[in-house]
Amino acid sequence: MEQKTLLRKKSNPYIPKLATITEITRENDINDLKTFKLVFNEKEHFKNFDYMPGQFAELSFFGAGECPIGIASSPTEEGYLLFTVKRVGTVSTLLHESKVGTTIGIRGPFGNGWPIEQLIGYSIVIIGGGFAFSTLRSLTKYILANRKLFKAIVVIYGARNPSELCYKQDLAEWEKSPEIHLTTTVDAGDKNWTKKVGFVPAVTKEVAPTSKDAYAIVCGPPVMIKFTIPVLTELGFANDKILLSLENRMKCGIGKCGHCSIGEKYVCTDGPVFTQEQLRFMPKEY
Amino acid sequence: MESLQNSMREIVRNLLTEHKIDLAIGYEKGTLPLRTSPCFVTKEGEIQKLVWNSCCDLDLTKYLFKPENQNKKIGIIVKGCDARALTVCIAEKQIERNKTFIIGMPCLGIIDKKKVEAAVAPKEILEVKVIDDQIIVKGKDFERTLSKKDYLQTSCLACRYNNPPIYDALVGGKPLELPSEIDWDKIIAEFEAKSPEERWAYFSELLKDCIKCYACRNACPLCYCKECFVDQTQPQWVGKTTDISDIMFYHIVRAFHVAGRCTGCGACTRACPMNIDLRLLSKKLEKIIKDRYNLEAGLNPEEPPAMGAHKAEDPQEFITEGH
Amino acid sequence: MKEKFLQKEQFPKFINELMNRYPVYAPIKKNGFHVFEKISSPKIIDLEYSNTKIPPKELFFPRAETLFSYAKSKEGIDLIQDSHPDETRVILGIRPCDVLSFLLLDKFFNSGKFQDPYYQKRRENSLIIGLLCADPQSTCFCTSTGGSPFSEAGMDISLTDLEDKYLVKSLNIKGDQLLEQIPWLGTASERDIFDATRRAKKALASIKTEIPIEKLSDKLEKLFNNDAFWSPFSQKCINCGSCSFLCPTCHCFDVVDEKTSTGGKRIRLWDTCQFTLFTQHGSGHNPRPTGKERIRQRIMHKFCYYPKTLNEIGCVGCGRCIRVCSVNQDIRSIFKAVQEVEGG
Amino acid sequence: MTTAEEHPKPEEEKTWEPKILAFLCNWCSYAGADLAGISRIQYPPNIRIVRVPCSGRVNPFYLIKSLQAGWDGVLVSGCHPGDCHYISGNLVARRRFAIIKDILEFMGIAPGRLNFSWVSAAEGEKFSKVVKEVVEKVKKLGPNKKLVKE
Repeated sequence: MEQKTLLRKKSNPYIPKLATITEITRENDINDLKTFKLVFNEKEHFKNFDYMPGQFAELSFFGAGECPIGIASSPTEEGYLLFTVKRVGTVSTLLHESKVGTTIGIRGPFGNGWPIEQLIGYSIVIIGGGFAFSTLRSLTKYILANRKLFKAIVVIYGARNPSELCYKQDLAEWEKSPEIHLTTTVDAGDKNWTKKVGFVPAVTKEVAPTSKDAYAIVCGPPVMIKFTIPVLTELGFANDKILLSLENRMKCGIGKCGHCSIGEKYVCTDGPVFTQEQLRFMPKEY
Repeated sequence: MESLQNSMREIVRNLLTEHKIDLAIGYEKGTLPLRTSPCFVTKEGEIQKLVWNSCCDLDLTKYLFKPENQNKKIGIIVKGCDARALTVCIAEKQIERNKTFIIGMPCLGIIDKKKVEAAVAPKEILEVKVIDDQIIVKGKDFERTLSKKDYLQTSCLACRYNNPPIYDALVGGKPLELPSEIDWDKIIAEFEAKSPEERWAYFSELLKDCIKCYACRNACPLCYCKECFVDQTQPQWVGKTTDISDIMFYHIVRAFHVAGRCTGCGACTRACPMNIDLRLLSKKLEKIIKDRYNLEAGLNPEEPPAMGAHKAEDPQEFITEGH
Repeated sequence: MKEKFLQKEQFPKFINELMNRYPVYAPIKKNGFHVFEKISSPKIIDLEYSNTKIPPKELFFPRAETLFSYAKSKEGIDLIQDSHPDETRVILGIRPCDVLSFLLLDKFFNSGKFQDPYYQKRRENSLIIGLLCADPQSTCFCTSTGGSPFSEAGMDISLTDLEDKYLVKSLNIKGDQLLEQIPWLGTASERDIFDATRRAKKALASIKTEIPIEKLSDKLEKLFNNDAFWSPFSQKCINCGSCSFLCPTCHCFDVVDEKTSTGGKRIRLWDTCQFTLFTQHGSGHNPRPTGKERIRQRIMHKFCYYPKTLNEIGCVGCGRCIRVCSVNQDIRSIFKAVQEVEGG
Repeated sequence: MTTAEEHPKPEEEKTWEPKILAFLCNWCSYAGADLAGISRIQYPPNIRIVRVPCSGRVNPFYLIKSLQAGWDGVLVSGCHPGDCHYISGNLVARRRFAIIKDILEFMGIAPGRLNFSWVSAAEGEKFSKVVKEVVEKVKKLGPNKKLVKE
């Protein structure tokens, strides 16, 4: 009776698709941040994995479990997915210890993602801190690939020190690009650092992006968000023009397990992107 | 009972009005027959809520660990068993003796609601009166009188400390006669005479209903760890599944963690929604500690717990010599 | 045609006929309480019961369930899904409140962007023979949550205990088809139906708890940040999981991987919002750090968030949480307090 | 104390060899095992060694987890009383071991699955004898079936 059948492409949202790590990029000096390039074992899974910037996926390390990770690649980068993972828990530690060629599982894409359609025709101010920049990288890449649809693009990206800034290659490109106004800042520089030193909220104030026809998109550690929001308000951003991405403990990713609930919302299906306006009416359980 | 209840309330009243305590933790009438519920009294006007009867089964020591009760001077109502658990917590430096005012109650045994419920099942109990040695149980279309001594908690039947070993005030004042005893040594010896297979089968059968709600842990006055081994994830020692092996793992480690500390108050058994009774194991633990190290938990707040101490001459008959 | 009767002495025969065709799950008494189990003989069924200890949600959403297994091979990893048995099963003797909990769980598991294939499959494969409730307990409050001791919603067939016999009522086509297979059942008389109606009225009248549920959701929402309101309840609670584990409508789960030398499996297990770990982030930050937030979550989820998202109260009024709580935290006291706050 | 049920079936008996996990204190028993090796003293190859800084480092979890993972027996070995590098780690270990052993045996784990010994760095000969004794004991008991997670 308990016949075992090999999985077909039946759409069971709990079953991951197999993928292989094809490249691992070390992102920082202390080596607790790595970007993994993943390729589905069956090419057709890319077709079914139709995602937008800001969405996340559940990465499986078989035998240890899953963890939700924001997708760092942009849908415009085809043939692979990027995930930047910080070594924190069991699964992320095992991912960090894996080598190129390791098989892992991917479920997704999950979550609402950044509301691209809503952003069309607006200026975009992207403010990120630390490794939370991952889905912002995806967004920036995506916007640059569809540059004509948007007005000014301002990116403010801060980290504790120069080594903690992720995606250095992309940053170097953006720095040269006339399409985008990038400001990088660090809390503490080193002897090679010639750019800004200062916290993100202060730098945002200094850069003072216009709030006219603009959306601010903020992703970073809670303390950065706490102090950046008032700056944005001061610059004239209305609460419904400030977008944030939440993180909560998550298991299923599909709104069933209950872990990530905040009030009647589930971060995994109703979020992770919320406007500051929405958050004002939600319990502070994140 | 009534006079005990009155003296208890009087003591609490004095403590509160003289500002010797900020909070008194006792019992209030439950919403169901045979139940009482913890009661938190901070004002004189609430003292009438405090009750004392033979259904005051909870071990209130647990509440001293609640975050909201830190840094408060607390008066706590304890029975003999509760006081022993409290003594262990004091000996382990988890509760500050000088911030705790211990109001000891003389205990004549607590009624086991599960036993009474089972006696009239499947009928529902709607009203219970306890008059002296009798429990009068009423339901929709029945009334039965039960003899209290047949429906006491199993832990009470073997209780040797029905007066608290430590207290700041003792209600009633004089020691009570001990209730009838269960001979646990005999029960343990009989169990040990069985084969390992039979014993393993007994525990497997007993534990297979465990739903891992951890009520036993959460009700235990000695399970005060900020992070329980169950919740540790790196590494995760205890499998979380309902596989019997994982269930056993949890209960074995929990037993180990309360070895030499467990006072047999029965809080775990009472809290278990699945009626799992692991008392045989906890009594065996008590016996192991007594036999090996001649220690008994919860009698002396100055004495370090058995597992926190060692002696050069500790028995070691189990050593493999390699002959 | 649809209303039949079954003499109690023929009950074993009835069950045997069912068992010849389907696996049958029914309440049996074990260790002093009742549970639903697959039965091996009609003799072990015990319908003289108020309700089971473990709610029958377990039949659709088991305590532990393998989502899939995997095997390691030279080529990498093979995923294997254990196929669930396709055969139809009969679940007999469920109380109306618990059947209503299935309708609630249906709404949750089968709605939204994603559906739960495991739950769905089991639901599709089950025939529900309910047992109407002639003698509700003092802790029952199903009438306040949209149910009733004689509610037949969600059942395929209902049974009413009429002392010496059962009134057997088919409620839909699945029920009709099942009863057609047992042609020897007698047709119920007007008298039987009259008796059943009398019993229903009596049962209804015996439920004393009334919870004014209208506006409960709004009132709770306003009370969310009112610490003084929640603290008497959180003070008592020891944050064990018994109320939610034994709640017929609680459906949160944890997912864990189990490793063996050759592969492993991914399992989901019942979980509860009462545990610290339920919301704790990898960083150690906990959005619901103390018992106060956690007990509030349980109440809010059932009586505020549920009505908002699914337009239903997330409770069927079975009273299990009241009976099972070791510190006698009574959910009815919470309702009462909500009313009093507003009144005062 | 053991019953027939714990014995392996005759055909299994021929091929089955017990697997024993040994937690050896770095300062004594581990060196003792080393000495046994250097001195070419023979002992059964059934043990796998985990080096621990002190027998007091052996959390009872390790013992239960070993059985759960399918090891047929466990050995904990530390310095003789009075010789502990950390003064009294071995005495702490002794109490812990006694309790967990008593609990498990009470519950039905056969005596002989859990073993404890004192072996100093100079006792290569003794180490080999201890291992022989433990292996023989566990062999008699047969494969560990209890607590093993499938």
